[in-house]
Amino acid sequence: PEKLATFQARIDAGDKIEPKDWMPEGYRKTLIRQIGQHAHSEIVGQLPEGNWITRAPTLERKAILLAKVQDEAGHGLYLYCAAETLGVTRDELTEMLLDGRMKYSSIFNYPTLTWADMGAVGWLVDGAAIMNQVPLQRTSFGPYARAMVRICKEESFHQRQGYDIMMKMANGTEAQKRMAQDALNRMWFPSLMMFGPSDAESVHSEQSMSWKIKMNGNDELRQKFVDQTVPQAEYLGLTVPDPDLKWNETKGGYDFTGPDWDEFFEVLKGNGPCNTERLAARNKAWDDGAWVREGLMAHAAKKRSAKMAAE
Amino acid sequence: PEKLATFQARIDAGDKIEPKDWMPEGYRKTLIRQIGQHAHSEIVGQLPEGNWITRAPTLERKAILLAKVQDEAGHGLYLYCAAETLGVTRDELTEMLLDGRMKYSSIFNYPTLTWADMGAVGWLVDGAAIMNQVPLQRTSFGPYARAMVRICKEESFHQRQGYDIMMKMANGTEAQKRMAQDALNRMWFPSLMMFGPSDAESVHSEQSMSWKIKMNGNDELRQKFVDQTVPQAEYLGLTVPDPDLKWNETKGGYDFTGPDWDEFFEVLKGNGPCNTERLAARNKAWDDGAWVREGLMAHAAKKRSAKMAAE
Amino acid sequence: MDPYFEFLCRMGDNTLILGHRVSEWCGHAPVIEEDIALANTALDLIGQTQMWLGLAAEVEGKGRTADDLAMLRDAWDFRSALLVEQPNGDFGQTLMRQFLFDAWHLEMLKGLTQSCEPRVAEIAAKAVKEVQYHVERSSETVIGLGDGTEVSHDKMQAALNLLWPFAGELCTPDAVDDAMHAKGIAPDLTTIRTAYDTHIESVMAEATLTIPDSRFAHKGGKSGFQHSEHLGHILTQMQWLQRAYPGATW
Amino acid sequence: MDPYFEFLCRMGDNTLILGHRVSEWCGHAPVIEEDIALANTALDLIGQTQMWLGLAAEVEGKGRTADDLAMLRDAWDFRSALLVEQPNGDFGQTLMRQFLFDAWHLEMLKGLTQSCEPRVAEIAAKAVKEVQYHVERSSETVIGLGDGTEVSHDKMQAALNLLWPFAGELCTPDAVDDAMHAKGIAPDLTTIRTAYDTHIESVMAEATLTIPDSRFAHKGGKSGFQHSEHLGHILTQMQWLQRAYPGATW
Repeated sequence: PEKLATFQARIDAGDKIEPKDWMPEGYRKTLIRQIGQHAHSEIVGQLPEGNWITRAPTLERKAILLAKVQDEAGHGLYLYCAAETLGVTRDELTEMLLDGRMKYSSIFNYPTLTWADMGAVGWLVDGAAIMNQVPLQRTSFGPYARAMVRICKEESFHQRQGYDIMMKMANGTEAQKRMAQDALNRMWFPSLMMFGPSDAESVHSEQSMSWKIKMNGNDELRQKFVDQTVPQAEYLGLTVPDPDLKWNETKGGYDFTGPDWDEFFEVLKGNGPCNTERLAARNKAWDDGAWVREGLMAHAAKKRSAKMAAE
Repeated sequence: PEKLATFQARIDAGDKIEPKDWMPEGYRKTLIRQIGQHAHSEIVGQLPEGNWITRAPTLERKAILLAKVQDEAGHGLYLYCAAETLGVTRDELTEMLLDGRMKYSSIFNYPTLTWADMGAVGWLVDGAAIMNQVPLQRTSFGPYARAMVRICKEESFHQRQGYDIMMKMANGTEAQKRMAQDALNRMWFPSLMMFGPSDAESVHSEQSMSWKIKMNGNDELRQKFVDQTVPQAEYLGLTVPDPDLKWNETKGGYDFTGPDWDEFFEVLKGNGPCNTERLAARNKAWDDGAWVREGLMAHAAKKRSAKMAAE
Repeated sequence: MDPYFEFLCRMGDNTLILGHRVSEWCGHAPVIEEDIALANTALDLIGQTQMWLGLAAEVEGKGRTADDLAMLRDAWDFRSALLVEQPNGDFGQTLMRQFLFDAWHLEMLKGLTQSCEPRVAEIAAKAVKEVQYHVERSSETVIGLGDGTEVSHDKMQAALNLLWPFAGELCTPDAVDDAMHAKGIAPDLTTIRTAYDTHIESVMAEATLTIPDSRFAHKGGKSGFQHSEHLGHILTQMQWLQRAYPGATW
Repeated sequence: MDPYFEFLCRMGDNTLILGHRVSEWCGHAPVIEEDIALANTALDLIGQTQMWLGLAAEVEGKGRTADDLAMLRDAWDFRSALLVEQPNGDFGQTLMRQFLFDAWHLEMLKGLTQSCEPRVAEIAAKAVKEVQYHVERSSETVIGLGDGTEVSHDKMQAALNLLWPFAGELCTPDAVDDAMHAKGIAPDLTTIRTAYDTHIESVMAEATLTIPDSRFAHKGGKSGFQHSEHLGHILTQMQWLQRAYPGATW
């Protein structure tokens, strides 16, 4: 309990906790879950965008999308490394993803159906992610905070690229405009879900806030996202698919319809449009890759022993 | 030897040999090889055309192509049945195809690269096949001759459909004309190969002729094919890719360049453009289907024993 | 949005997309008899597509043809159910998908033979004979493989588990279905569901397969709101030539 | 037929098609590091495509762009070698294909840095650095898997057997190659073949893999006479959007 008080005092003072520092088990567990889920989200998040790489409309767009998906894999890698400092291996985390014990962001259980989705994912999904992640650059756990700094920089680049795609579509042919609107129609509510359930119903929140693992309330961030995004949609000439959306002068923000939380919980339960496919794809990649990982390890072992014999 | 003389006399008299009749081992073996290869050709022949079913340009063309490929599987089935009357099972023949002991027509080792190939396959490949097969309706082995009657009827229907595709292409846009010419350029010499090497170099021919398993010489049929096909190409406004092609008044037929027999023998050896893929596709179909065949057999056995128990 | 046009697109897009999927098997089936049967099923479905989309194009009255609808719409304008868009998987999965569709298709077509629209009734009368045969074959195969070896049983159970959440969409009425029923063009989907459930239950019982204990049903295919990612890939193949050579005659 | 244009298309189509193939792996590699590396390779190849096809379009002088060449030619106008069109297969097959290509690509680009055409030399100088890295990676992986477990060794040997007949086309000169060499634009392919063979032999020896005892080489890709059936399927995906929405800006 004394240790605990010192620990909390350090956090309150804005110190960073480093891997070798003492930390409560709950702090460690919560962080492993949170960082792990975040890492898994980056990895699974390759799939919906990867779906359009081979169909990108120009060489330039193909290159940009490839670079983006590559960045996502890179983010996954940093985050697994950050999680590993807490005493869990990447393989352990991976297995928990693959057998469903750990989750990833529910947004990646939605399909990408047109090229405009590549715009909408960048604009809305990365937009929402940044909104969640920017405060985490100040999170109390050092490796996580540092990973977030790097990730946020790249994510905001991705978001601008996504918005640029939307601009081209919204200023394009009739079909392109329709495509852009259709993407917004499908992605809007799932993006709002990315902030999680209303604070009232959110578990773990209070403790996480005091540990500075979670920096803001879900509703607060969701409001901020809506306030930022609606004018962007207007600028694109697109209509946010919420007839009740309107500016509220008093609160200085928009009133808006919340997402369908039943749908959200169905997606969490595995009933999203693409849960099965996403997990199947990752499981297949892992299973099909087993001989590769084993082969490369065997070769590395041979080289090590040859080197030792030579010394 | 007496039996042999009677046998040959029956053949010379135009009798049909039936499965239960006595026949020389060589006759049986040659027929198994020939009918088996023919059956395999129908089965493997599904693949190059199957390659374009999902890309057929109209619903009508898709339906016609599906019907054609279905007919080919049907031909394979009759022919395996005809071969089975000679005391070999379909599974034995299939295994010999799959491990390379038995061949199929070398033409199916060429790729289908544009929609015009669906026309050219029908026009040239089915055309050459018919030229080979029409005389076989009079072959000495009853089940084979009867299978040929049915097959030839359908093949000539396919050939007309193929020619119809070529007509549409040749009378179509510039791109379609170019597509049609490109298909003829690629398919012409492989079609000439379908009649086999020059008679001078052909093995087994003489015995097969006297047994009426083979009815005509390779060169004779090839000449007939060229004489029939060149005017059809002219009618389409296409150029046969043979600069030395010209009408020879004296012989009443065309002089033409023979195919590249080195290429032919490479294809037979397995070095055609698609040999590996075709065999891999058939092997995969067979291997992947094992559990299905076993499952259905197990179910049939359960039903039989349930029925017996009930009786 | 004209619900009658929507409805006809649903019928035709289902047969088009399923026909495409089934045709992917050509030359790759476990035995020749199955190659023939699958090609035959695909052929029937494409033939039905010509009738449904042909009527849809007429009803729309914008001078489009069945081929235009098949070859020149993008994914969002398709009205195929999610079930028929699902990949073939192994042979068992293909046949399970086929049975789950055929059983619905049969009941639907039976109902449509009573349509107040004579053209609809006529198409249904023609199609129902073919589909009667499809469902016989697919149910026999599901039973044979379900009640076959342990391996085949497990594969069929996995296929059922995978595809079950896509079956519900076919029988869940929405505004279009309600409008069609109200006008006497199409039967009541809730009635169809009863017959469908009974049929599925009896076949699965014989196949010794367990229907998942969930009524959760994916949606978004027949409304067009949210198709599967698969549909777009199907279209890249299916529409290639028409897109690459616009206006050509084939 | 302008051999210079043909030659530039060969360079650009090889990188385009191989880049496409490699990009199919995104999100499906055996470990994250490989996901990153494969995406990086694809990215380099697409970047090189922009340069080669950009120059090809300029040389052609018909107002086409690199994107037009990539997105609006049909298969017969492509000049990619058969090797790069081959399917990914498993990870080992993909890396074997990559190594067989990279080893040629490196020698070719080294030669092209000496081109009398400054634009060609410039592109080659840029690309050669990237490809130096590609070949390091692919040869290391081929060695690691060839000399790994028995399973990985057998898979790599199967991959080599499968792909070997497609390697020869890269080094077999034809009229276009001869013209390019004569003009001092490109190196002599027979010289490249010597360096290529040496490189392949040393890597395969280290990988404990046996090079098939046959010099048989498929041809028809780089001449465009007879591509593989795979190319057409690649194009249905790659060109989909440009074909479906002609003239749109993305």
